[in-house]
Amino acid sequence: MLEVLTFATLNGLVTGLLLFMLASGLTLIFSMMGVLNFAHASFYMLGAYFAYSISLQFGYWTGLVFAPLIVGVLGALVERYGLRKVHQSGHVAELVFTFGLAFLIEEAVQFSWGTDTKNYQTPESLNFPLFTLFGQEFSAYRGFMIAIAIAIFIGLYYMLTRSRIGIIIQAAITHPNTVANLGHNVPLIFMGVFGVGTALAGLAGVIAGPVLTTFPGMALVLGSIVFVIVVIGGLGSLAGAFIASLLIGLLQSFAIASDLGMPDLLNLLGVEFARDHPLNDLWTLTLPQVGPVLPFLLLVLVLIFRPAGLMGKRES
Amino acid sequence: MALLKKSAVWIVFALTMLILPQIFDSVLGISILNQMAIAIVFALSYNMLLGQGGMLSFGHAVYFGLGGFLAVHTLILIEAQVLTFSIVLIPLVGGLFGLLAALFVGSFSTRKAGTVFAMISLGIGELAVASSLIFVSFFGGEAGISGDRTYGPPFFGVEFFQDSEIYYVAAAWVLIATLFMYLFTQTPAGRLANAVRDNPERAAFIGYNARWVRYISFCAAGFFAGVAGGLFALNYEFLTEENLNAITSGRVLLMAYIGGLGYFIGPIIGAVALTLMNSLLSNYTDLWLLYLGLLFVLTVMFLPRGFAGLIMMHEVAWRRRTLKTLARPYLLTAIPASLFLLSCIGFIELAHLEGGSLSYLGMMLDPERPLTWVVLVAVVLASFFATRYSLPQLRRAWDEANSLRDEES
Amino acid sequence: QAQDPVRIAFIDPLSGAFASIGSNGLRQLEFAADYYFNSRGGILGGRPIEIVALDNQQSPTETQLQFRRVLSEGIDIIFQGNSSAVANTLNDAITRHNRRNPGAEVLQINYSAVDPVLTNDNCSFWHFRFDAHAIMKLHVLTDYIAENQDIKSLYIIGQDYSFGHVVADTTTELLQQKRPDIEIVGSEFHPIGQVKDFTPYVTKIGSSGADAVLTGNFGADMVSLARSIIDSGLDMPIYTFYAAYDGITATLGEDAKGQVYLVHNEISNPLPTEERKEFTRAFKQAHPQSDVTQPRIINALRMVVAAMEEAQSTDPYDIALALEDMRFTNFSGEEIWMRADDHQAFQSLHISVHTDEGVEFDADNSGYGLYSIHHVPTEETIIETSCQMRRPRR
Amino acid sequence: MSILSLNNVHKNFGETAIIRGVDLSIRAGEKHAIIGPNGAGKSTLFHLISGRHHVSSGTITFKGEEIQNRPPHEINRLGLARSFQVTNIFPRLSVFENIRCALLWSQGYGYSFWHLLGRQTALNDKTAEVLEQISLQDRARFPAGELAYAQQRALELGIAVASGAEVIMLDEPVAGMSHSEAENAVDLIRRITEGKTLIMVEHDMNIVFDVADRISVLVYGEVIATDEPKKIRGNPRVQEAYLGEVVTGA
Amino acid sequence: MLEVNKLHAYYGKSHILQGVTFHVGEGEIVSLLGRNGVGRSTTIKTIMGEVAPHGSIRFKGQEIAGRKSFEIANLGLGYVPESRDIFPTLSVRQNLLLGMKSVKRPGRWSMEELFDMFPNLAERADVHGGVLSGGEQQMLCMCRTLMGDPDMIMIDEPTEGLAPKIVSQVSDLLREIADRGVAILLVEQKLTIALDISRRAYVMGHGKVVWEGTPAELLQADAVRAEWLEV
Ligand SMILES: Nc1ncnc2c1ncn2[C@@H]1O[C@H](COP(=O)(O)OP(=O)(O)OP(=O)(O)O)[C@@H](O)[C@H]1O
Ligand SMILES: Nc1ncnc2c1ncn2[C@@H]1O[C@H](COP(=O)(O)OP(=O)(O)OP(=O)(O)O)[C@@H](O)[C@H]1O
Ligand SMILES: [Mg+2]
Ligand SMILES: [Mg+2]
Repeated sequence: MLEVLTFATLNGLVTGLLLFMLASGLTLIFSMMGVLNFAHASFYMLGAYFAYSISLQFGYWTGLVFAPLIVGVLGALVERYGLRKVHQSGHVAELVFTFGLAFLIEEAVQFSWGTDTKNYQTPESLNFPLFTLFGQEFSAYRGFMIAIAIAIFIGLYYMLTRSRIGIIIQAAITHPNTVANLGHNVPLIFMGVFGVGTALAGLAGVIAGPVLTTFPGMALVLGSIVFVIVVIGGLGSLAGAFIASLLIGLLQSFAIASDLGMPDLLNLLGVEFARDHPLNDLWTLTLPQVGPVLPFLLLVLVLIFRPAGLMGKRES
Repeated sequence: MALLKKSAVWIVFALTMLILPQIFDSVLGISILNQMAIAIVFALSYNMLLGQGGMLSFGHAVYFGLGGFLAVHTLILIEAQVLTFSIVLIPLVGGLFGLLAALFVGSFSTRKAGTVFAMISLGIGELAVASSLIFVSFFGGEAGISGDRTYGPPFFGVEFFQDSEIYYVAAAWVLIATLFMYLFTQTPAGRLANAVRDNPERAAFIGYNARWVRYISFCAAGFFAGVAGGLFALNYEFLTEENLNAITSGRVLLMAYIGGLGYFIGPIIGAVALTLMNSLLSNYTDLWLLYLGLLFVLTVMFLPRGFAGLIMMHEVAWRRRTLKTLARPYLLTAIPASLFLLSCIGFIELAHLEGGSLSYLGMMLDPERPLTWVVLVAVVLASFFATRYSLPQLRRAWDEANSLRDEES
Repeated sequence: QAQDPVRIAFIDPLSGAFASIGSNGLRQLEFAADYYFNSRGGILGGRPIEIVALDNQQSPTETQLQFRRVLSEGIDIIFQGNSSAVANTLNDAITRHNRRNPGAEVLQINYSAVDPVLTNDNCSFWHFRFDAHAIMKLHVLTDYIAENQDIKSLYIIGQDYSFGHVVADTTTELLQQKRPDIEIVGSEFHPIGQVKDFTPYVTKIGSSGADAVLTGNFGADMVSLARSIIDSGLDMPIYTFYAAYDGITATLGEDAKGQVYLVHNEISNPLPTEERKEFTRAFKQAHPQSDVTQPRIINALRMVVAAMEEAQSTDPYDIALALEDMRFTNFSGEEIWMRADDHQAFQSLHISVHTDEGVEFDADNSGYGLYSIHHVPTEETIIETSCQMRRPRR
Repeated sequence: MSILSLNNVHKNFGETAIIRGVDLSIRAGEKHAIIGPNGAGKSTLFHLISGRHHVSSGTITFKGEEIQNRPPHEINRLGLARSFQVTNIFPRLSVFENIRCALLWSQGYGYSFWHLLGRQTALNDKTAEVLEQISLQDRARFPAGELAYAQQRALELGIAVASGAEVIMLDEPVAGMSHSEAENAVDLIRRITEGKTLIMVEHDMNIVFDVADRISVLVYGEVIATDEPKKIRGNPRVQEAYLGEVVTGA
Repeated sequence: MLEVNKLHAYYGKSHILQGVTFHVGEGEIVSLLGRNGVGRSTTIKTIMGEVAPHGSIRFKGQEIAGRKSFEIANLGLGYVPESRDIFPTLSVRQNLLLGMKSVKRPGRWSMEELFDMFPNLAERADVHGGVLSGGEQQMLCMCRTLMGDPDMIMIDEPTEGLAPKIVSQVSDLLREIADRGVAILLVEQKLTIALDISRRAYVMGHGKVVWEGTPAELLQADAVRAEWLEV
């Protein structure tokens, strides 16, 4: 029992923090610029691919530094030459734009790197078990992931609360002209925020790539879940995103670890159904089976009962 | 007379739908037309949500899919002779179940618009997909369920062995559904949907509960999505998880958006254009998804009001009868612009090529020879600058064509 | 004198997420058509084979559209392999079409979809399968596991869809018969393509004390699962169906050496015949980045052509009749028998291991590849069918 | 007879008390102005009456029914319409549609999706009539969002009065208008509130004293005086709290 | 300080400003008068770069036509818009903070000082700007611009929606601003106030400046007032 609990917690933490790395950039963009960036996970994928290519030549650590930078610059360019133009046509337009962009990036990745799975590996230097628990290893790389995620959280938190950037952007979403009239270079700031946001996504890609495999579908797998996190956490709340990430990580890992399901419930109730019962699929449902969609259930419930999210102050 | 004038556009619409299958009478032609019919109803129903009601949905395929699944189940029941009615009514069955699903989901999702609504629709969409894979006995898992449309009582002697026979059923339904969706925009509920989209708060102070207004639009949209799903079931005789997943939802969003949300005919244009592209482009290149992505991105950037908006931009010039003055400037820009496009495509295709040489526009391009690349790049650059150079004259001509009105009035 | 080509449609994913497998299949089919026939003067007295590639993005709906295109073009042989869902819907559509349009039938050549239904309850006269179906492969795999006395417990994990369930149910059932002492310590399903991180599953596997893992996963789900198991330091054999090629071999690399096993109907290193080696070299030369991943495509093409030659016709009905009960020796020197009752091909099945030792022909140019360690002759792979074939009357 | 009465109404936002026990009774048919310094809570009071905000305590009675904390659309249906201090219209609808939507409920259309608006002659005539009253008839087809500011204010007014509610509440209806426009607006207000009850917040004293039958002065969330204009002008507390010296000149 | 020469501006196809010429000297209060819709707000917006300018605008001797709004603001030109545009989700204090161009360089005005001047705001320093009363928002908007320490400000309709008592406070503030050496371009509907505090006035009509002079002269010029200002 203890073993199950420990592992579930540990795994949940790692998954959660990984999700947070991705969600942090999106929170930044989504909540500050109001842009529903559907391509966020695509930038994450780009991060992994760039890092893969760089690591072939110069090793993992160079990739860790440069891949996010490249992705950030790409993001900034996208903002400068694409989003900025689209911004005038409203949020739906921005959304469709990023939607198309996600599409485009996925195709471009396949175009340039092919559709195969890429052999992107963790660095040698972190290739040892950090500790062994109940006979299973916890790799140093996972420890490294946790450390980076926490560093991102602290760094961003500091940037958002201790500097004026946060309020400038927030004001500029609704009143860009007014903010400009006060002497702030709004376009530059937007470009910067988008660049930083996408760079964070790229960083998440660099770090997650070796663990979660680098392949053209890797963006799709995470695409909507990051939105779920940002919304459950509450728009505009970094702390909310942090908590929601952990919550979802833990939710999933406990669901998988639990082995509970309808059969147990039915046993408890003393009910039994024949295998050919029309609802057999329902009676045999188990938690691990539905684990990955639980976040969406949570999302719907949270939005129904607490539309502003767990820690959010505003609704949209 | 006034009635005739009003219905003229509908008569033309109906006639077009009658004539098209005579022209494109191959199996493929009919298949594309059927696809368009389905897409038109679906995209229009989506526009009821987003364009008219301001509700951004990422899960509209749920109602399409559920309607379709129930329609297939109905076909199965007809085949098993549990039910007996003509299969031309299947889209109605789909519609009713789409409506039922919308009645349920809408009861909690329409409370708010904006991000909250959008995200609930996303969640519901994912949950629907997950359940469709879990409840295999109803949804058939990833292989879906299939039925057979030929077991219903013949409809005036037609047994629907061929897609071309289904086409006329589909066309009739498109006409009916489009008409009703259009009329809906002319009712109080339809207009209030616009009002609530613009300013839900103020709607409350003229006596309307924004939530109810949204709910009505939402249910109507669900109904017509279900009709489209029913049409799909009739045409393909099967449904899979794919038909209610996020990709289908995303596609309908793109159709409506690219067509132009602000216009009733926008989604129709979008549906036709996208269907065509989907079925034709994929035959010429493996990279068609890349081009599609590019097209979306460029459309959003340069045609914020969609294709319909582009057409409507010419309304003034049309009424002013200055449209023809634009022909020459358009041509002057179009030539370098299309050259630019073509050479870019050539460049991309050549880069993608693995082995051999590329036969492109009647030329053989050999990627091994540096000269090929040099020439290609030169053409790309030259045509790009030529296009840019030609833009000011187009803009001037454009202003002129449109500003004549001022002087006159 | 150019003669009318014999046109064969190939419907599989050529764009989108699954494109690599589809395009690779296409490459092999086209190469085989040239290598065996077109470069040797064509078939049926000089007619070349033309492969018409149609992209379905592995979507059932797109497949329907492409099917209609096939009809429009007047093609009547369709090669298709990826995704049982697609194969099933295509099978339905073709059966319906052929019933409604006698005289204009279409033939489905299934080279890879392994859902047992296709040659059992849903079998069709117009469908031929050239790969062993899931249950056949599992018979072999469970025999192999049963022989290994070190294995006392097994963990089954799979994608939550029909194939995954077939694997779990059949394995449990067969092992129950063959080695009742092997405990199935876990049988897990996860949503297809949705799992971000397999570690939670792997910890569960670790905690269960399993001696081995069996999975039907493919694609990214396969790689991620295997990598997670390896990264967690679990040193147990992993029995699979699809853990090779298309980047998977390269990604598994050194870490998975000797740990990942695969059941398939084509023998790997060492390649048994010169013909096969020749073919592989020629293919590699033409497509340095690709591998001969699915010899069954080549078998299927050659058998279809043999049937055409035998019937001296390209009519699907004639081809189908000629294919029934055909016995054909492929380039690996193995005999393939197409059973008439259910149109299921039988040939010897093999178990191979991921390694770099003795691997003359590697995968993904990685130095690693498959080495066949266990062979099951054709006779032992034959199992019963529930197919009640409805044969059209002519 | 009082048609609307507030009884010891309180409203707090968090810790801060904004409305601190307001008693007010509006007589049917009177023109009642509410004046007071900025931030006194006039708009908040409007929000409370019209249902935009919930009250913290106290009761609001409209035509014998308690309406506090009911949703705004229900209150509106009882016959109480309002305008907003910050222009609040349907920007993408045409001017005509703006007014027509405002008429729908009172004309009994409800949420109907079976009436075709084009055929509702009576409704359309009535809409045209209202448009004429607010002098926007030649802008009927314009999207409301593209109107000039003053025209938008007129439309704002039009939406409020269109339904023919018995009680009309206007929050600074002439703010931002020039002298002449303001005069027109006042004429308009007089005309359309003929025989109805009007409650109005306004800073322009000329207009207030011109239009109002009675005036309430709200200071710091409390009504410090309710009386006829003459007496209010003379009330020293009002002078001190609100009017200052500027008005004496006017 | 500010020289505007033959300024034209368009909204789409309508020609709103048709050659506006005027200037504002150092530390001066100058009023821009005219009927509704003649384009006074547009003039200011065009100077600020919100509407594309055609013509010459010189500020502190530099040509600023065609520059970006934020650059113009950073040159020391402040703008208080008619629409106020308080940032609704930010607190009053944050709104003011946003007005500052740099946190480090102290300007003529400090937050404390402004709070002293407008105790209403001080009291509400930590509530969201969006919930402020109309009048409070007007004050906040003006203070926000002052926080940026401009050398000249352009104020559009500062007394709109203000209670009479506050109106007089505002005109006091305007004088105070001018006393600290900040030039003011004032657009004001209430003629009494405008003429009371400004040194010079321009009257606009039909997108042009049609009259200029001192307040005293304007009071004399009945014809001008009748034709361009009153109805
Ligand atoms: N939601 C809220 N939260 C906190 N304070 C609020 C809220 N709404 C209003 N207030 C405060 O309540 C006070 C009264 O505001 P209100 O808008 O009613 O004033 P007013 O009398 O209409 O003033 P004005 O004449 O300037 O429009 C103001 O100080 C305002 O800041
Ligand atoms: N965004 C816009 N689009 C089109 N026309 C506009 C726009 N803004 C203002 N106008 C028009 O430009 C003209 C001048 O407007 P402006 O706001 O400058 O006038 P103003 O003198 O400041 O008057 P007001 O007292 O109404 O503020 C008006 O006729 C107005 O209708
Ligand atoms: Mg107010
Ligand atoms: Mg103005």
